[in-house]
Amino acid sequence: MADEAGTTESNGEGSAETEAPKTPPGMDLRNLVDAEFPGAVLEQSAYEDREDEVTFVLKVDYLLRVCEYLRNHPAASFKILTDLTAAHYLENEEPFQVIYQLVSVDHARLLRLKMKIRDGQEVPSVTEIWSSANWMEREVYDLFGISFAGHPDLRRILLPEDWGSHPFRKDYPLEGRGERIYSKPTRKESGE
Amino acid sequence: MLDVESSQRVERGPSTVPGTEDLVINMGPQHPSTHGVLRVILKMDGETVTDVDCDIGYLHRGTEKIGENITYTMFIPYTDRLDYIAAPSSNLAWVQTVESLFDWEIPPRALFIRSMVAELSRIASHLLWLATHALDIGAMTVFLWCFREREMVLDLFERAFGARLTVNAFRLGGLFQDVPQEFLDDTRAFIEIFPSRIDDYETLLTENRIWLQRTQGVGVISAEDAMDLALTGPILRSTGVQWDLRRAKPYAAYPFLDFVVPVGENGDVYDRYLVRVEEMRQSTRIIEQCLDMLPDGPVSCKTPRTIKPPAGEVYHSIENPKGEFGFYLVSDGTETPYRVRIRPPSFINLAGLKKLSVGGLLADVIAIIGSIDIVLGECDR
Amino acid sequence: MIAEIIAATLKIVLVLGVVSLVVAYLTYLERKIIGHIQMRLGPMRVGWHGLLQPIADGLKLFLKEDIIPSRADKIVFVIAPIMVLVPAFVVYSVLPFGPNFYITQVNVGLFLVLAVSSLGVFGIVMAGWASNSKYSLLGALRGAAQMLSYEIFLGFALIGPLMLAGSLNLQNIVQAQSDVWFVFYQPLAFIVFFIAALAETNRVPFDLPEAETELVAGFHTEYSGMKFAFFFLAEYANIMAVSTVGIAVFFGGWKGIPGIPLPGLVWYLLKLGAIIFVFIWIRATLPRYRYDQLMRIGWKFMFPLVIANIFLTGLVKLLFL
Amino acid sequence: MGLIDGKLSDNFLTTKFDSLVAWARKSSLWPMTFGLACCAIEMMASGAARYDFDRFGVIFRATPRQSDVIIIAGTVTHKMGDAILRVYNQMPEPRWVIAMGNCATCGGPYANYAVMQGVDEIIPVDVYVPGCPPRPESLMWGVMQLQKKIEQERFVRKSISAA
Amino acid sequence: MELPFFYLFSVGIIGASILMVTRANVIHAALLLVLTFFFLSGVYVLAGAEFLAVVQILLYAGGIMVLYLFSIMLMSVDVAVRLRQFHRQTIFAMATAVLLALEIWMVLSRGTSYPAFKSFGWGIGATPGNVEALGSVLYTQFLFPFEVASVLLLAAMIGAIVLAKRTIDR
Repeated sequence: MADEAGTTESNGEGSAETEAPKTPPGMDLRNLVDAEFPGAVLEQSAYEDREDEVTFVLKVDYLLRVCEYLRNHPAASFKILTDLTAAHYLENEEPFQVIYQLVSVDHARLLRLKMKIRDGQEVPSVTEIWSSANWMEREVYDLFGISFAGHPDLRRILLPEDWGSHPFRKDYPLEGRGERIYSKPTRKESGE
Repeated sequence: MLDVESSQRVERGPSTVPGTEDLVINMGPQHPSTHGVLRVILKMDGETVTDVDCDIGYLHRGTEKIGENITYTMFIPYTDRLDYIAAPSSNLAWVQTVESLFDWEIPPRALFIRSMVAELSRIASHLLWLATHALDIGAMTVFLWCFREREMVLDLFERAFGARLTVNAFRLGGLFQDVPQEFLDDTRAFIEIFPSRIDDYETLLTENRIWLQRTQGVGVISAEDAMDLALTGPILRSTGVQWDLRRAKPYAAYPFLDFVVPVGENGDVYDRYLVRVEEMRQSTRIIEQCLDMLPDGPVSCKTPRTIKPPAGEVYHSIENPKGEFGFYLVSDGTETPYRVRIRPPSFINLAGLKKLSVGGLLADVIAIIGSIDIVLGECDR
Repeated sequence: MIAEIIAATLKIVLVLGVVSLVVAYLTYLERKIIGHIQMRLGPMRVGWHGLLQPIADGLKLFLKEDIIPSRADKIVFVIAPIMVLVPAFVVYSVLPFGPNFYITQVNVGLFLVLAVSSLGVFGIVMAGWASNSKYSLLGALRGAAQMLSYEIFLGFALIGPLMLAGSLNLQNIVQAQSDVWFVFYQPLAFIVFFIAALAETNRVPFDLPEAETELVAGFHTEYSGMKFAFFFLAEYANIMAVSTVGIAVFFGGWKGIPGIPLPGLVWYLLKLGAIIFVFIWIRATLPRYRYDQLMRIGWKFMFPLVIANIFLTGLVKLLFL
Repeated sequence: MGLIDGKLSDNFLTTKFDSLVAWARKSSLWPMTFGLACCAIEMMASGAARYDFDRFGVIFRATPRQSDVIIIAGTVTHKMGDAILRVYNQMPEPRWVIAMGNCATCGGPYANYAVMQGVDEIIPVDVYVPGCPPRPESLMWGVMQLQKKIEQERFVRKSISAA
Repeated sequence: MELPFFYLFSVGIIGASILMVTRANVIHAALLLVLTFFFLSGVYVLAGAEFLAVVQILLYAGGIMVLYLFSIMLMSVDVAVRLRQFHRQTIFAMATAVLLALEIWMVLSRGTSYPAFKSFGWGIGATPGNVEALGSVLYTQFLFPFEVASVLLLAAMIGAIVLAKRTIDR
């Protein structure tokens, strides 16, 4: 399914390139990143060539450097990490995508960064760059089971500590009734 | 309520020497001023807060997962129950996100009604915020006055959409049906009364010495820190950053409307209060303009019977009363979304609580939680 | 001798009975007045206009299960509500309600009132500590600090009028105001007295020990049923007592405005009603102070004020009287 | 009072006493402020000026020790279940439960892994109030139903099944 | 009429004091101390010193003891309960007790004829509990000791503030 999504997107982009000579949106940022970190951006796309939907697929190794660069470079100035989430594409070779949604208040523009990772692969934490990533990475860890290396406090956030599984994976059933039988309250958090 | 460990000995550090150590206080998940089922664990030295940890998820209802299993239209009522205090705003975010996958032309009448209802919901939300915030600080009468006006807004919703709270206001492609003329008349009557009612609240609070002492200089955050924490909405604006998605990325009828984005200076609880009160006044202005400019015509464009958007992914966010409320939506070309991600303003704003409240007093934490204006439905999803 | 004892007992029973009933109806009055200020009706269904509401509340609380938390200090937990209620009622033994309507007269009357009412704080501290809950403990700590401090201002505020009256006997103080009420001679003292009275009785804006939105119910969080009713009764009994002291010292007690022939008791009740209305009105209007602000107001503003007031009164008395 | 609870037979005195007790209890129902989700907002509206629960003698208490009825207003998740049970156990007898809204009644629209399908899985419910969320009028109806139920309760008399 | 009350109060004082020193729980001990003050003020009332009785309750019970409780509550009572209560100071304690008993016996046997008592103006005794008389004696005959005590207390207060302030600044 995800492949479908991916291919249609890149197809759309490709057709736009061949039919019209205009540059695809986000080229300025792409050039900016490419100049500093060649090879960091694996793919570039935008839904229906919209300025606000520009998406870079990054190489995992480059994530921290690119993020810091995009945050501090005056031409980009993505001061806000407004959203951090993940998606699970069960059939893909790299089934998980971690998605970073950046906002630049100075330039009033959006940028989406994306990483494709294998199951069990660790992702570097961006909490050092944007504090807001703290809770959102915890949430992704909680619901998808993706670990973030270097996160200061990687615990479950929404589900109880003893849940044991990651419900937002596509192989997890929606109605999981009976999976977690109601148990007596645990008191480990009270320090007793 | 009683915290979960309420009948336990006061917790001490591992030391066996009698002395004054940090006191661990556990507020919630059912505490009168955590606004729902938030649990806050405070470490305190006397009355001073030294560490804050939030335990959320007590209202985690798996809405995103549900969204991946039902159709685009069926998901609209679930968005009501995210930010249930301003349900039409959540509806608007969802329908606009789905519509952005298509190239539909939404009729202008629908756009104006959407903006108008979204502003009404902003007023309803801010009223509830003001009511509970004032109640937390101990001003009881403001609570009941705000609810009086909130009831008027809810009556308007009921007149237009048939429900008070979870209104299910919009449909993909426009509205379900046109709003009745009485709704428009009543709205006009409401916005004529409402500014004077805001004055009433301000009489009780804005220059009240106790209110000033409780809110000024409390929970201060700088613009830089606020952006670092991705705080949005009135909290970000109270630090002086003029970032309002209605302006920055205009949607619905906002490009045609004239309004001011109020900003604060100090980024404290009091500035957040002022920003929100001013936003209520601006909302009144917007509604008035919408009523004046409301065009005639259809309220919905032609939409296919089954909504099957092309494959692709979009992120669309709007200015919810609480901050940036958005959806990241992946469509795989079928009738159900592949991935629905809700960008929750309360969740992300609440993450800033620690930064805002460490070093303050217990009573300050209460005021700060109130000033963040969280709603757990959308925080936990 | 025996006749005296019987008479005294009758007086005590009468005063206590009336006070308990009035106190119970104070809760009704509070709900009604706040209701109307907030544009609603308050109790309406239980009896005519909800008049039986306090009785239903009391009866229900009396029949409620009485929980003693398993980890509480049982003896102290049980004694605490009694320690709050008893001082609240003992105070009435020396308060003047009318020219001949009082239980007894003591020549250190006002002093006794202060001493006994200062004991109420023990109940709060004991309750908070014995409940073994953090909210209760914090409420108790706040209560102890607050009541201890404000007791001082309350006492000092009364010294000015006392210097004018030249007696500690409450009946004598009332008699001393035959011409002019002391509130006109001692406005500063009255303001401080009233603020301190609000704090002493844990009323808004100083209701920190039981701040509902911060500490759930403060020191009485763990109390249920009858024991909770004791705290509730004591709070309102204290309000009435402190109002009565205020009336006696600043508003001429049971003395009326000359020319209007009404019995002393009626005058007293009229003044009491007015003061209690202000108490409730304040509750409906003002937000709550923060703990450190409360202390700052007390020690940095009110304390110098009362000292200055005493000094001034002494000076005026020395020079002109 | 434990000595005579439910031991006496029906006669003029006991019936009058029981009805007095029932009157006191139904006239002074203090709910605990237990808002969980959307329904909590309607519950707050019920306490506010237009609907004014205080008319029935209903005032919200913050601590379970001093409340008679717990209104479960909103979705109960498994994570919250522990806390609800604890709060319920802290309430003194006699205590009642109102399940407000579809979520507390049966899970409502949230049939999934995180949500308990009705609060009656963990605590006994006296009155179910339907709606999503129920209007304040509905909640008021629920409180009145509970009052009717309390009217029929027996205090010192033997229960019907025992008699 | 007064005698039974006197015995009641005396037994109360002794009983509460013994209980107080034997309690392991500091809070209980503090509360028993308050009870002792109560009985003591009862004795004062019987002796005609109403003013003193009221002061006893107002200052000791209502003021100082609340502060005691306040500071005790901030500490770990649980730990203190487990500490060893009786120390090996029996001989020292016994000696002190004997000395004290001797002193009391001397006072009681000599009565008011003891020279030290003569220097006090016993004129107050004529009108027991009279605040005015107490005040005038305090501000005339005993003005100097009274002022010395005031200055001492002031110095102590300032010292306490300085000490507390230093720990905060640090």
